[in-house]
Amino acid sequence: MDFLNNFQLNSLMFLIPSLFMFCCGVYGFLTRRNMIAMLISLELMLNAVDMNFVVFNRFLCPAQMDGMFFTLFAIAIAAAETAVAIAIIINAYRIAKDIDVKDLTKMKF
Amino acid sequence: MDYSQFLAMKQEIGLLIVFLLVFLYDLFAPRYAVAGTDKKAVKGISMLATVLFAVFTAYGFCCSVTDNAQSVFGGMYSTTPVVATIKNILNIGVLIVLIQSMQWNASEAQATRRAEFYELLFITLFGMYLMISARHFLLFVIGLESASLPLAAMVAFDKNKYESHEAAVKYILTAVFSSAIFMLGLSFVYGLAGSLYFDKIAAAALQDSGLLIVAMAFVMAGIGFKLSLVPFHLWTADVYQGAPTSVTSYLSVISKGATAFAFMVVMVQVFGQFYSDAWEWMLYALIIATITIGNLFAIRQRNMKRFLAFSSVSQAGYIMLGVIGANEMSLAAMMFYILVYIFSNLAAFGVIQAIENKTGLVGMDSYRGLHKTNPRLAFAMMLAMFSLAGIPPFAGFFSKFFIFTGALNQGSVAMYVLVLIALINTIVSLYYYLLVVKAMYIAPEECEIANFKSACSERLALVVTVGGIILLGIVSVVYNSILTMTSSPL
Amino acid sequence: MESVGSIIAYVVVALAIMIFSVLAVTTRKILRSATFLLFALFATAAVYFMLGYQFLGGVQIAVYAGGIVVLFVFSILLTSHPGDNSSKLESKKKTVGLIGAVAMFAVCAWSLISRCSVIKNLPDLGETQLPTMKQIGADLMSSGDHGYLLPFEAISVLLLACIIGGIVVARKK
Amino acid sequence: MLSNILIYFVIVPILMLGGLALCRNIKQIRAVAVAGSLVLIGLSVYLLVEYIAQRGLGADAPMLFTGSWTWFEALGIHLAVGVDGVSIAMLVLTSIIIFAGSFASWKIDNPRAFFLWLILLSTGVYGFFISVDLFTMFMFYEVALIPMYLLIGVWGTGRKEYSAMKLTLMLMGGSAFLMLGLIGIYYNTEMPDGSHTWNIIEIAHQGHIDKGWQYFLFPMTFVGFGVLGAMFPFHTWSPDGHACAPTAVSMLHAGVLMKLGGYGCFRVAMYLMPEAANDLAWIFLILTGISVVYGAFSACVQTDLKYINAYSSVSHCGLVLFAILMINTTAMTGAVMQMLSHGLMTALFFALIGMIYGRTHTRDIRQMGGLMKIMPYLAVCYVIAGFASLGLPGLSGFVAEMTIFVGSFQQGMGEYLAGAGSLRLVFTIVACCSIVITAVYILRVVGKLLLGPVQDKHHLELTDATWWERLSTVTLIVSVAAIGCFPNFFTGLIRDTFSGELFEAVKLNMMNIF
Amino acid sequence: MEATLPLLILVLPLLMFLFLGLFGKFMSHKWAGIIGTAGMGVTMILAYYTAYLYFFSGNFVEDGTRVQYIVFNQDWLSLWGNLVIKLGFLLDPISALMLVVITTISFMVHLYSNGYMRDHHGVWETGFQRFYAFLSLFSFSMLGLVVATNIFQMYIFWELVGASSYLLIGFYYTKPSAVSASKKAFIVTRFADLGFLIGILILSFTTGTFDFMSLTSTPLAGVENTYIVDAATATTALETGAGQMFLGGSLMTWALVLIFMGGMGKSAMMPLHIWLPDAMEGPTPVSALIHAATMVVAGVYLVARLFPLFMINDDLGGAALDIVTVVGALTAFYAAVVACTQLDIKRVLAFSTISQIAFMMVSLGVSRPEVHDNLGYMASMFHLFTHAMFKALLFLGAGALIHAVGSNDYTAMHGLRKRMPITHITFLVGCLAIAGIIPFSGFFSKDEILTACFGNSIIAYVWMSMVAGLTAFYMFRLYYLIFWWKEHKVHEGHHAPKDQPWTMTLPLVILAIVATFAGFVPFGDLVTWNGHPHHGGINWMIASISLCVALLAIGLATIMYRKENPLPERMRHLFPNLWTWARNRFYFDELYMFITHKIIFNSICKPIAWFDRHVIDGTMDAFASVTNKASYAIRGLQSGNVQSYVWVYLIGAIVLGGGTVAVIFLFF
Repeated sequence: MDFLNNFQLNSLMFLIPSLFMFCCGVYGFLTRRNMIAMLISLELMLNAVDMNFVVFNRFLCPAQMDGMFFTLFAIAIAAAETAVAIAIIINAYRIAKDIDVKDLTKMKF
Repeated sequence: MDYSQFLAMKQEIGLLIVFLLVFLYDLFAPRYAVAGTDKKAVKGISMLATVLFAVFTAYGFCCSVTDNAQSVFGGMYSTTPVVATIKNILNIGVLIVLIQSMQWNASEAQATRRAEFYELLFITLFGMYLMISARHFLLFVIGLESASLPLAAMVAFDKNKYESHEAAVKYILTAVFSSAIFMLGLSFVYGLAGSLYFDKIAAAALQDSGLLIVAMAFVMAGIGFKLSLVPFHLWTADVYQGAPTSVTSYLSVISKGATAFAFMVVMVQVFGQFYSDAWEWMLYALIIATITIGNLFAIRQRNMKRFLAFSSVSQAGYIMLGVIGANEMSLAAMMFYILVYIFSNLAAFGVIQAIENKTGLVGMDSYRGLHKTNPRLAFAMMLAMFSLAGIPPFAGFFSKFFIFTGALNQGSVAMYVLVLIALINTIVSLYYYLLVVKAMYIAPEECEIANFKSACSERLALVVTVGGIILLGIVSVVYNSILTMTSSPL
Repeated sequence: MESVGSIIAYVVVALAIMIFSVLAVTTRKILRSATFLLFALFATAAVYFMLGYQFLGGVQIAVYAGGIVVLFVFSILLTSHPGDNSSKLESKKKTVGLIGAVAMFAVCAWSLISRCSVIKNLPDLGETQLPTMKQIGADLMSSGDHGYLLPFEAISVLLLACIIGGIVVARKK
Repeated sequence: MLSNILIYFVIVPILMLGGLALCRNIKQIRAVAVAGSLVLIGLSVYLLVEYIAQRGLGADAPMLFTGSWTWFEALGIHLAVGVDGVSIAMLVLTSIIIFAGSFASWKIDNPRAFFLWLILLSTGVYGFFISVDLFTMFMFYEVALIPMYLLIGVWGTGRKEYSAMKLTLMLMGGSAFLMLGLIGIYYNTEMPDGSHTWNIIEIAHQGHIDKGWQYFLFPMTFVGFGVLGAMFPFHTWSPDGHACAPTAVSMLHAGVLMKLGGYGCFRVAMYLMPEAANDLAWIFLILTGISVVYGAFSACVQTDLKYINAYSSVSHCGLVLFAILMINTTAMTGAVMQMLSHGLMTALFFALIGMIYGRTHTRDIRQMGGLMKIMPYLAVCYVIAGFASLGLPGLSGFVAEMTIFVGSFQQGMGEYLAGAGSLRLVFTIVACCSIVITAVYILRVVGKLLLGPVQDKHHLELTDATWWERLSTVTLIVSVAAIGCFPNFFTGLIRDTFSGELFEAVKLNMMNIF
Repeated sequence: MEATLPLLILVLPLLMFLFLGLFGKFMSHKWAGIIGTAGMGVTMILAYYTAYLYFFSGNFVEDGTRVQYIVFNQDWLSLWGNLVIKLGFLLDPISALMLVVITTISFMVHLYSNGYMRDHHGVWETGFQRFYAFLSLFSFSMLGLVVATNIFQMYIFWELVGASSYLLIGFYYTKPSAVSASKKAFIVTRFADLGFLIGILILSFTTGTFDFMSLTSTPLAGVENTYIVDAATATTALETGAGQMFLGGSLMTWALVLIFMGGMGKSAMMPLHIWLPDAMEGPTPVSALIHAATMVVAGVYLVARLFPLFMINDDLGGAALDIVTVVGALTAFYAAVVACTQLDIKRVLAFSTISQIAFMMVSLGVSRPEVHDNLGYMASMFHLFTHAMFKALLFLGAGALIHAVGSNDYTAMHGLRKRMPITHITFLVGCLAIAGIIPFSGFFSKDEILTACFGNSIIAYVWMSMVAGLTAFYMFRLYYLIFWWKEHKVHEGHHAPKDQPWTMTLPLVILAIVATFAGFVPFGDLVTWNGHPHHGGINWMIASISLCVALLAIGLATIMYRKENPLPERMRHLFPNLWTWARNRFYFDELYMFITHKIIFNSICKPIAWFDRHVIDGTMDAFASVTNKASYAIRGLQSGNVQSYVWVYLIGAIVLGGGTVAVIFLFF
């Protein structure tokens, strides 16, 4: 039980999962073809960032609450982003009758 | 709580008042006075917004003359003569954009969202103000998002055009992705420095580390996205092409100009201290890539808007030369460059818009022989191209020369190499700018664009921009006064 | 030394974050994807609670889980028919995505690990030092150092803009 | 500001631009062009007389009529003007060619636009020659370049789009190097008070440029200007560009614009960075030496009249740069004489080619012949131009070439006997050989084009020169002959520059290195 | 002496040129001819007067020496240091002599052309005014050349005579052969002038002066207006210059040889002679003036002008003078042999001219102070004088024949002695003079040349005597073929050949008289290398030998050519190769054709032009096409797919960050 006895939560233990989450988001964004799925991936990324801020705030500089407030605002921003993005995607869906990102490649080169 | 601190934000407050007036007019004026295509409706809202903004612009100039540097909200927001100047420069650009867009706004397609165009535009401008004045990353992010999210909606404004929606989707997806990356970088910075205030980060005396550089790279990527620096530029062409031309011109000059300044502030005030000049080397690589790749893409374009998109990518690289110089002189040169770039690019977009409104044509091939049918438009376009290419005696030459002079102030060999690469790239850019001139003046074919009389507003905008192109450089007062401003601290 | 409970809690939360993230981006059913996102968000909220930011955790659940995910679900239902599976991914695309994600992870993780100053144990704080609701409220309305009045006002403008933008885009006519 | 006569060299063309914009018909346009160019000739002659008078009264400043008005204060940029004999010679040359060019384009299409661009071009040229501030100089330099694109592209013939683009891009490529060089010069000047300056006179007198930097900046500026001076291997814009350009543009371009290159090479590159010039001269001596014979040999086998003349320009302008690199008073005086001579002579050539082309609609010498019989006036003028080109005494070419050869030979032989290498000597002799090759291609053209039986029966119906064509050519021929017959007047004017105080300072540097 | 008079000599022809050139076409042919001739007549009188003053007034003799006198000397172009090109008028024995010769022949030609330049019906040639203008231009240039005070002035007028020669050879510009002949003449002489120019450059470098009087260092004092030479300076300069070596020869030798190269070109010395026979495409009076009497002797004049330098060079062991001798001797023989086989009457005369000029060259080449006090120099000038007279006579006679018959080919002539008696007699006089039969002028001058040769070396003497014999032979071959043999029938509608109008016969008669008696001019008193009168009579021993040789040759010619007989044919079969080679002028033209066309045009010019178009221009175009290709190649970056955009973005950010980290950690 030494391991358990010496176990201490450190920042890396939270940073790595959050980073993992971010990278999952990246993967999803790069591979999903459904635009809403891409948005979902983006939410993962933003969420990971929020978590980063909180973790840094709590572990490294708990005296001030910059990180927490950033996260607070970032959540609001994320909501706004999602709203606008979904509006645009639904709009595009109305025009293209499709939600596959692959079909949105009329303009290129 | 000291609400009097809001009084320091004269320009933001003024802008919000303009926004609110338009908003309220939109809300409470009778529907027929805003929507529809009859003259009154068309004129009402556009004139109101434009005139109000013109008044506001004038007011902004008055502020900048009288105001001193001020830092409020615990150092979160700061305004200085330099900052006021760049805001004024942006205001001028926005005013021209507004005048140019009047004709488009009068069109039937715009009937139901005339006011929203102005409202969104003012809010994005507000966001840019915040970006420029922010001295705390939270405010900066809010500004950045305000400057880009409503823009996505504006890009999608053209209901009837498929490209508009495709562009909007591309824009919003990449923009959010970019802001995620940007905020990840910020989180690392926060983790290292423990604060989000610019001055505190700079004062944190951080140890050199890979994390810091990676964070810097992400921050650069996030801002570079809005500036369309290569390789963060790929959205640019599609969005510029798809968006309504008024929005494109707004994106290409105002958004770019504001971000360039903000970028400079972030780099100089926050990262300037770290690693002595790591950020300069990163920017160095970005500049070379931006100028070169932007040029290479621009060569092949046949759509005027797409063509100008790549041209503006390459121009962003030149603007960045002012950042990398990192001294007063290059700061002034950069601001001057932005001003001149606003005029030159808006002249080009003014012509494109005039023609597009009339005929719907945006292909370079449609411009063949334009000087026979519409000599004045062709002439304005040619001057714009010359100015963008940096041909004297037009303003573009001066701005380019000054920005190179500023960049070389350091005197390091690397800078000479960079400027040489940039200069060689001006040859390539000259080539494609001349392609437009060639199409208009040299191509022997009959022009598919018949002679037409452009609207008053369009002509007014063109006169202003062409006047600017001719005079801005020669009349040295402009540059000299900008330089006077920049000799005070940021 | 941590209590066994907190260790278990940590392990569960960390695993949940990772597993649900992976599932959210790999499942072929879009609605499930949204659900896994919801779980991942809950796990994140759990982290916030663990670290003592109850208010933030509450906001996370309310805004994300209650607002955004519902928005997703609505839009999914609007744009796709239930039971639709997204087609299987081409391996090339998968590889490209993996390269991007792994590179990102490698670079960031390496720089995090190599930077010792970021790796710190949880500082032991008294109850008083954790942000209370009151303090949060005061800071939000403060205009001084570390006061967030200005961002608070600014984001209101942003939200207004997004409302206008969303309406303009989504409006039929 | 307006009390300085030099400013009027820029103001008058700008007024002309305004006048052209107001013109209603072709007659008014012609009137503006002719009146303006007459005023310019008058101004140049007045300036010449005044200059000589002032020198006669003992004015010994390196430049006279100087004036300097702050423009961009923080960057130290001034609108600084001043002239010495060389600039005056160039101004006179420009005025004459613009005058002749106006008449040569009497019947051009769309005259308003044509003259607008032409005058803009000449504004640039005048501005360049009067400036002593590197920035303004460079600005005017580029002002002079860009109208070429439209002038060739719109009014040209043949592969005009390609040629116009090539010419513009290559010249602008040169000016890219130039811009870097000029900014570099600015930053490496060190005035007594520690500031930098763009002013040529000040740099030459006080702001000594660090030698290490000179090695970088000299090639930059020399190549930059050298491209316009058609230095091998950057000359290829010249044949295509000239071949496609309309008459007056070819005249102005070969006659004046290419001189900007030579003038710049000496006024900026050589003047400001004598040490590097001295050490690196060998590279450019080889290139320009090659230019001289290479252009001449290439001209021997061309069949298009304009190509022949363009290659001949490569050869002659190569000689200009070659002579400048000799770094001695005589050769450099010769270089300026060669600029004058080549400017007038080649303008005459291009005017005549344009006139012949306007009648026969071909420039291929294989399709023409016996024109002497059909259009004796033009043919005789052509022969005179040819004689000037191959250096017949009494015409300008001889004077210039002989001055150059004597100067170069003295320098080269002196160096050789002093054991300082035989490069200058060898290349002088190589350059001398060009007089034979020049004779070959000139006489080949004269023989095929003008003499012999009439090739094409249709040509028999063609008419001889009209009055405006005669006026244009006579102006040039008289100038060519004037230089050829009274060279001492011109060399005396020019020599001041190379033997004056400024040049002495430069030479002093040179001797130290030797 | 007033400067006005000599100045007029120069200016008058120039004015005539400008006047006739600019306004000629507004006046009638007749008046153009009259004005031109009158102008030249006045010039001639002025020249005579000047020469008279110089030789006989006694003003120009100091201590028994004829001085060099500079009438005026105007700065024209200042070059390096003291190197100034001046335009001036130098009066000394040889320039005075040349003034006389040039104006005389020129006047005769002007007069003669009034008749020659119209056809049998009296219709004037087109371009008659132009012809007179060019003649005046030539006269001006040639006069300027001979009175040059410095070598650069000489070079200037040297070029001008070349140009006027070009214009006159190409007078019939619609005739392709005339055009190419004129071109050839100009280019070959230009090539030679290149040598001349470099020679001048070397000479002026070593001596620091262009001035003849400084160069030749003949110090004279006391005479008003005389150029006072700093002999010491010049001599020092010469000696230092002579001592400096360059590529195996002293600078001075190089200079003199190169200058002589210029002379070779103008005077048609082998191997630069090829232009002269072709130059006969010009009108015959032009041949008489330029290509027989005046311009072609400019080379001889040049060597004579610089003769003191050559002497110094010889003293210092330089080879310049020997080179002159060898080139002259070879040319004399070569030309004489070729002349024996030519068909074209003017070509025979042309080769004869080459041969005779070579005589003068040899004469200068063998001239040494120790050999009869530079008799060769005097003989050379003497021969120049007499040759000018009799060769002009021969050419004008030939012109009359050609004009009468309408062909250059003497097979078309035959038996004209009765139909054209005046021409016959005068031509015969010319032949006798050139053959060196006593008492005709050629006898005296040729005798002195041979004496000079004899004094120098026996080989030169024998060689030149042989050439003299050949001269007599081919001249009489020509004479018999033209005037004897059986007359051709006159075809219907053709005019029978007859003597020409007085404008043409008068010059013949005058020149015949001069050619007969010119030998009695006391040349030794007038023209010598140092201005001292030269005393020495005819060397009768040598004179009688050469007379015998000449008579033998004439006899042989009489046997072979007096009547149509198979003898020439047999001779020809005796030496078939020699004959073919000689007939084809030893294939010099073909050799030059090969060099110019195959080597210079095809192997230098064309490759260079190709190189320019394809390599240099290709490189520039390659920049453009590479840019375009690169632009095309990277277009995939902008694939239109937002995911690929983001991927690029992501990788860009990672590389930017990770790359910088890697670079910093690895290298710093």
